[in-house]
Amino acid sequence: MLTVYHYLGLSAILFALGTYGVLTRRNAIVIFMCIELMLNAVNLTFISLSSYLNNLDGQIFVFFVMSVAAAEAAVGLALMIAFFRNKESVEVEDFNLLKW
Amino acid sequence: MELLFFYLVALVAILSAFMVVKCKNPVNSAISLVMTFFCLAILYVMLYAPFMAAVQVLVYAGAIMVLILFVIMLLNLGPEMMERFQHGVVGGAIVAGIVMIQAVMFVNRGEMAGISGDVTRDQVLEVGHMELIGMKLFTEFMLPFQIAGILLLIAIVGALVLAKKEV
Amino acid sequence: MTDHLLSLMTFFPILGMVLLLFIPRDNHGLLKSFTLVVTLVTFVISLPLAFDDVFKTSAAFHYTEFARWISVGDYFQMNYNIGVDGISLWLVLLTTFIMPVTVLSTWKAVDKNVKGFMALMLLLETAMLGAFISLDLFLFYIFWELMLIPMYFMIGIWGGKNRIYAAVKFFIYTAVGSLLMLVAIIYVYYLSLQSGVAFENGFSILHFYRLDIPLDLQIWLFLAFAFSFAIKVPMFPVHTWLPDAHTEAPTAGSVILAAILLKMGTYGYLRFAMPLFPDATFKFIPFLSVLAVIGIIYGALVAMMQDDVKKLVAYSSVSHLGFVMLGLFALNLQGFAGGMIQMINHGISTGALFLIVGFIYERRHTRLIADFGGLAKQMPVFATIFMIVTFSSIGLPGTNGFVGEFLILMGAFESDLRWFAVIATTGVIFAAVYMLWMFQRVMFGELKNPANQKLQDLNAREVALMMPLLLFVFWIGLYPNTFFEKMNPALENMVQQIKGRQMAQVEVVDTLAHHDALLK
Amino acid sequence: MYDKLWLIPFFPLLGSIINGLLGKKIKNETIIGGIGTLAIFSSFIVSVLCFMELRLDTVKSHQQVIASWMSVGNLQIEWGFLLDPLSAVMLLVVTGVGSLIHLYSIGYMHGEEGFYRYFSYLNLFAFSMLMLVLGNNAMVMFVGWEGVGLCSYLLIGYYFHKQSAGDAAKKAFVVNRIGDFGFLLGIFLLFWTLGSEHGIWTLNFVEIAQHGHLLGAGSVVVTIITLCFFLGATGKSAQIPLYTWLPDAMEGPTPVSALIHAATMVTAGVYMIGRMNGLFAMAPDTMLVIAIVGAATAIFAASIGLAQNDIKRVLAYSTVSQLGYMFLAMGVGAFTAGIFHLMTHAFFKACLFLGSGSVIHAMHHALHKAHAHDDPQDMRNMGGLRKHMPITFLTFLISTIAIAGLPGLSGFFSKDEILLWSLAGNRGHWLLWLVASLAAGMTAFYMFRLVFMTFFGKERIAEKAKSYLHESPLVITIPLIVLAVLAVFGGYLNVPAVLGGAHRLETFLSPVFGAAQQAYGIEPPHMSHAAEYGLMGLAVGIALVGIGLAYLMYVKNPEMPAQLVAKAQGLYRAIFNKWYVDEIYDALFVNPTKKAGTFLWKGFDVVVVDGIVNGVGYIVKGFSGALRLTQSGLVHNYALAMVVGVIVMVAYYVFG
Repeated sequence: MLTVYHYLGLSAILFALGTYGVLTRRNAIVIFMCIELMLNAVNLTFISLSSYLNNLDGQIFVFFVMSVAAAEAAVGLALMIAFFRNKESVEVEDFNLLKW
Repeated sequence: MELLFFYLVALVAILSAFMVVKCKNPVNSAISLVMTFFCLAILYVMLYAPFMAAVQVLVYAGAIMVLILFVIMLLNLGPEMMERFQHGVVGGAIVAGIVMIQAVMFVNRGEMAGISGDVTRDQVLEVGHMELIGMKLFTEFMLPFQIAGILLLIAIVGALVLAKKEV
Repeated sequence: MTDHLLSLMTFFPILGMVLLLFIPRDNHGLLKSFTLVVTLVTFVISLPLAFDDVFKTSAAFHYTEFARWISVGDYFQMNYNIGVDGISLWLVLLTTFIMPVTVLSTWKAVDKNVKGFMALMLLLETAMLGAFISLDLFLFYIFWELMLIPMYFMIGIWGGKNRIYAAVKFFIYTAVGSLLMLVAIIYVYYLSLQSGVAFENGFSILHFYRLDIPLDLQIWLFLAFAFSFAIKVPMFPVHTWLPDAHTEAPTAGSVILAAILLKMGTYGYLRFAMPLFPDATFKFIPFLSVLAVIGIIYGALVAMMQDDVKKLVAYSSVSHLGFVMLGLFALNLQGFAGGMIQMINHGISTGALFLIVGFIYERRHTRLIADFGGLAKQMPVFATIFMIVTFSSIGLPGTNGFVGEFLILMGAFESDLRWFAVIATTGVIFAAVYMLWMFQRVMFGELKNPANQKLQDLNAREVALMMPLLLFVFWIGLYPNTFFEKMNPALENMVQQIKGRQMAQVEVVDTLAHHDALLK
Repeated sequence: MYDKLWLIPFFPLLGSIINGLLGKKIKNETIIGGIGTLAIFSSFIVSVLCFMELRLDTVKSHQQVIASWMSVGNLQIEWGFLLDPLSAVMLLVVTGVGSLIHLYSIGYMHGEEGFYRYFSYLNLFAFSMLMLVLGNNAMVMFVGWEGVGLCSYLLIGYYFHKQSAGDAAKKAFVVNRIGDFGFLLGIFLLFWTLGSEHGIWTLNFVEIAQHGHLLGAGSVVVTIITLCFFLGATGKSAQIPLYTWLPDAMEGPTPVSALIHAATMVTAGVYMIGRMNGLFAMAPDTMLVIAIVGAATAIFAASIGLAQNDIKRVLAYSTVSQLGYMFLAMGVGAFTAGIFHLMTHAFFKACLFLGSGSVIHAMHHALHKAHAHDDPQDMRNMGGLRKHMPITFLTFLISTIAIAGLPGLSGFFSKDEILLWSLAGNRGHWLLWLVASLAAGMTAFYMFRLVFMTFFGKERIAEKAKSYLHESPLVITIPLIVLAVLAVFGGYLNVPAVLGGAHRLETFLSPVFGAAQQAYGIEPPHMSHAAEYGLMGLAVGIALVGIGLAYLMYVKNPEMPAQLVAKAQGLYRAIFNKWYVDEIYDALFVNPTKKAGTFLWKGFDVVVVDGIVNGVGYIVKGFSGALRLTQSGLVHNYALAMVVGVIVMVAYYVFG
């Protein structure tokens, strides 16, 4: 029998994979994609619980998460371009001006 | 049958997600991510949320991923950048593992205490998912909805300003 | 109209500020005149308060307004709860009165980013008025913090050479105190909920006044309030922000700082710290009175040796406010009335002194006493005005300073602070020493410095802005009853409130002791 | 007429305001001076009318309340005036002498820069002095008290471009403030004690006189109260230890010295004691202190006066000395004698100052014309002036005889009365008498030394200036003549019974002083007529010895002073340098205070308080300097920190 726990488990795995990516990758765009992955893992949790509880609120929330993700993508990628223009690189090690 | 199908889709999703993390070439990562998104869309359908699945495909797989791909292409990241594409693998794996274990334990120990609603799966099929979402979005969540619109507008303006040549 | 007089008065400057934003930034004349008009209108709006005879007989709050404002669930509520009584009345009027004068003084002094300066001035006026009329502690706190911001920028942007240091010092000093106060405010609210006051009343001080807080708690809460207000007053030894802030601030900033912001501290003691925690007040009065008296003498001695006129005036403020604090700690009508009138006096006299320093600074771009000398010959009108203000600051009978100091000392003498009063009276001598010595070095002697020989005497605008201040110097000096008759009922009530509570407390303790004895 | 009392201070105030505000526009010296003089003269007329009415009236105390001043709880203070014999006498002296000096000033200040300013201040002074005299409560008196201090400050500093004038003005005000400190404490203590212990919250003089006895004769509190008030009096009336400002105050224009620093303001202390005689009579200890201080001041100041060369300084020390006499009188309970001497002193000392002013005026004029730079006030530059200035000389001589106490002139009667009381009054003591008599001898000596050096002998003025010396104009000499006449006849107001007089002043003042004197056992001296005659003779003898010595040293044998000085170098230098009192005060009080101020500022404020404040800042800075190293700028580190944080938080919920 397919239960909500299956979905939650999958969500956990995807979230962990996203975390792993964020922590290990050097390319900012890939990190960005990993963040999207994490967001999607969370979305999956929302929708599965929403379906399980017969309550649409969770799905509405996903909707907003998506709009935030979209906004984030637009601004984040624009930042990436601006950064690349200055540094000829998108590696996060080069994003180190903001330090002591 | 349903369970089997779930496992299949889940396997694909996990594998493609792993590809996202592990591919040297960002383009490959992006394509893998699209795959993950599709898998999730399938799962949404299984969860009786067809509209969300559609939006998932449209927004994520469509809009966002295309944008990312465009940027990758635009920046034309050469292979020399992929030499050392990752670092701290072991540490990252450990931390991510802890996160996963914790999440699983959290789910196991926790109780379902959410507020149950009255939107049954039959109703979804009967009335239509889109209509239900729409009803909720334009009545109860009207204000957040508008704010989301403003957020997107600001994001557009922000992106324009940031990406302009001379800032 | 009168129902919302206070709100109108308080928020009119903000309205003006918003309109000000539409004036082109280069049109300095228009910006200044507009601000002047806004402050003048605010003053006119506040005038009905001065002529309202209700304060002569009633100690209660009038012109009250109430509106629910921020509520979180059923455990947090703060209200827009305002009103004036005989105590805040005069401070409100002092504020609305000083502001036009101050704006007028900026005519030539400020030419950098005039728009920003004027906007800050108006914002500051709203904040100050709001703080004086708040009957909700939380509302008070909001206005209290709001005052900090414009002042910080005024010092930091338009200040002198060392302005950043002064501004940061001012800000941090004050912020440290006010954060402690915030914690105490929240705790008092918690206590009021505990004791069954309905949460809808919010942080209403009228309800807080009736709380019966145990002494050990009172002590901590009082300390938090007292520390915060002591910094603002400023009392020795937390006064060192004042000389720096005053010296670096632009003239208008100094005037407002001296005339009104410092009064927040003393007003805070009178309105909040003492009546809210009367038992603790009694416990700490000896200690605080020592600080007040040290402040009087210390401020005077340090002022005496200053070589910068503005710094001298700043230290004299420490001395004068020591007097105010001593009056408040006397806990009787004379002391309170003296303290109140001295608050107004200090606003007028020291405000005028800062304006005067501003006048010569504008002309010579120096404030060092050594750079002057013999100005009386070159600037007779200035000399006359300066002299009147000097003597008002010294406390010559017939001018305002005397009435305040006399009543304060009289009040202190009639209370348990007799010896403090005796020591404080020597401050009267030192005041003459430092003020007259400064006056002599600046105004008397030969006109040696060639740069001083071409000094212009005051122009019509400058005389005009000093005139209202001089009027009040003599008014308060000769017929202070105008002010006393309206503040006395409220002050008397306040004395009763603080002292009455104390007596009740003693009674309870006594009966308990009696009870114990019976049991044995 | 009693309801017109307010007019008396009002006229000078009006004059002051008119001259102060419009004087610069008027410019015409005659009009400005006229306004000023007219103002005070109008007050004089009103005073005379009030006096006449009071003299015939059976009720001797009249109050007029103008308005309430401060009313705070039990403290109710009014702007009110009190007319009784004491204030009536003072009024006549102040307005009368004041009018003459105003008139004189028109001539003396002719051509000075800021002529209008001078008259404005002078009128303001008259106003304050009249408030002091007329005030019906201690507070209004205090207004006048400080007001005259202010005017004294303004007028001493009239030549403000001179450093010494500014210093002297400041010194006068500050020293007076020390006295005011005592006055204020006295007010507080009196008000509080009467109020809290006896329920009479008042500062009104009449009520104080009425209820003062409640404090208890000889009690500690009344002693302290009166001592506080007396401290105020020492400041204003230049007694030890606060006399040092008065000689310096001679930096002001000479008419100012005459009005403020001889005739009126400095006698305020005496008047104040007279006003509160009921309280003082109750405190014999205080009275003793007053008598001792008075006698000590009298001889101390006289000794300094012996060796001064500046004509005005001699007069200044003479004033201090004479004020000492008045305090001695008050101290031994001879209130009437004190007031009597106050009055006669006002006449002859004003005349002396104005005379010296006339001399200085002439000297200054002559030296100026001759382009000589000698000091016009130094008596060593004068000599033989009697030929050039006969009227000045004559009036000056009359006043000198009066102050020396030769029989027939006013000073004789008043001084004699004081000496009599100090020897034979029941609060007197023969030591006081001895000191006072010695001081009288010294007075005679230095006053005649002054006369001889100035008007007799050879003319020591620069040769070329001699021809410019001439008598002063009428506007100056008329006041001199009037004052000289008063100096002669003023004494006949209070001729003692032994000389066939009727003590008329004493009778007139008895409603004020009589009650207290009776109640607290202050008895007039009882002596046989023979003894009284003997005493008078002794006093006259002492004076004559002084005069003779002066004649011997400065007319007969002008080399003698130099020889004497050579013999007693140390003593002379000490006297010449005023016993180094100023230097001692500087070392004891002024410099330590300055040092304390500097230390508190640079040592405490900047180092300790700001050190702590800045120290906290540095500590925070140090910590943050260490902590900010964690801000590596590497995104991965931040991400890791975030994840670890999330792990910990979740762990808290899952396992906690």
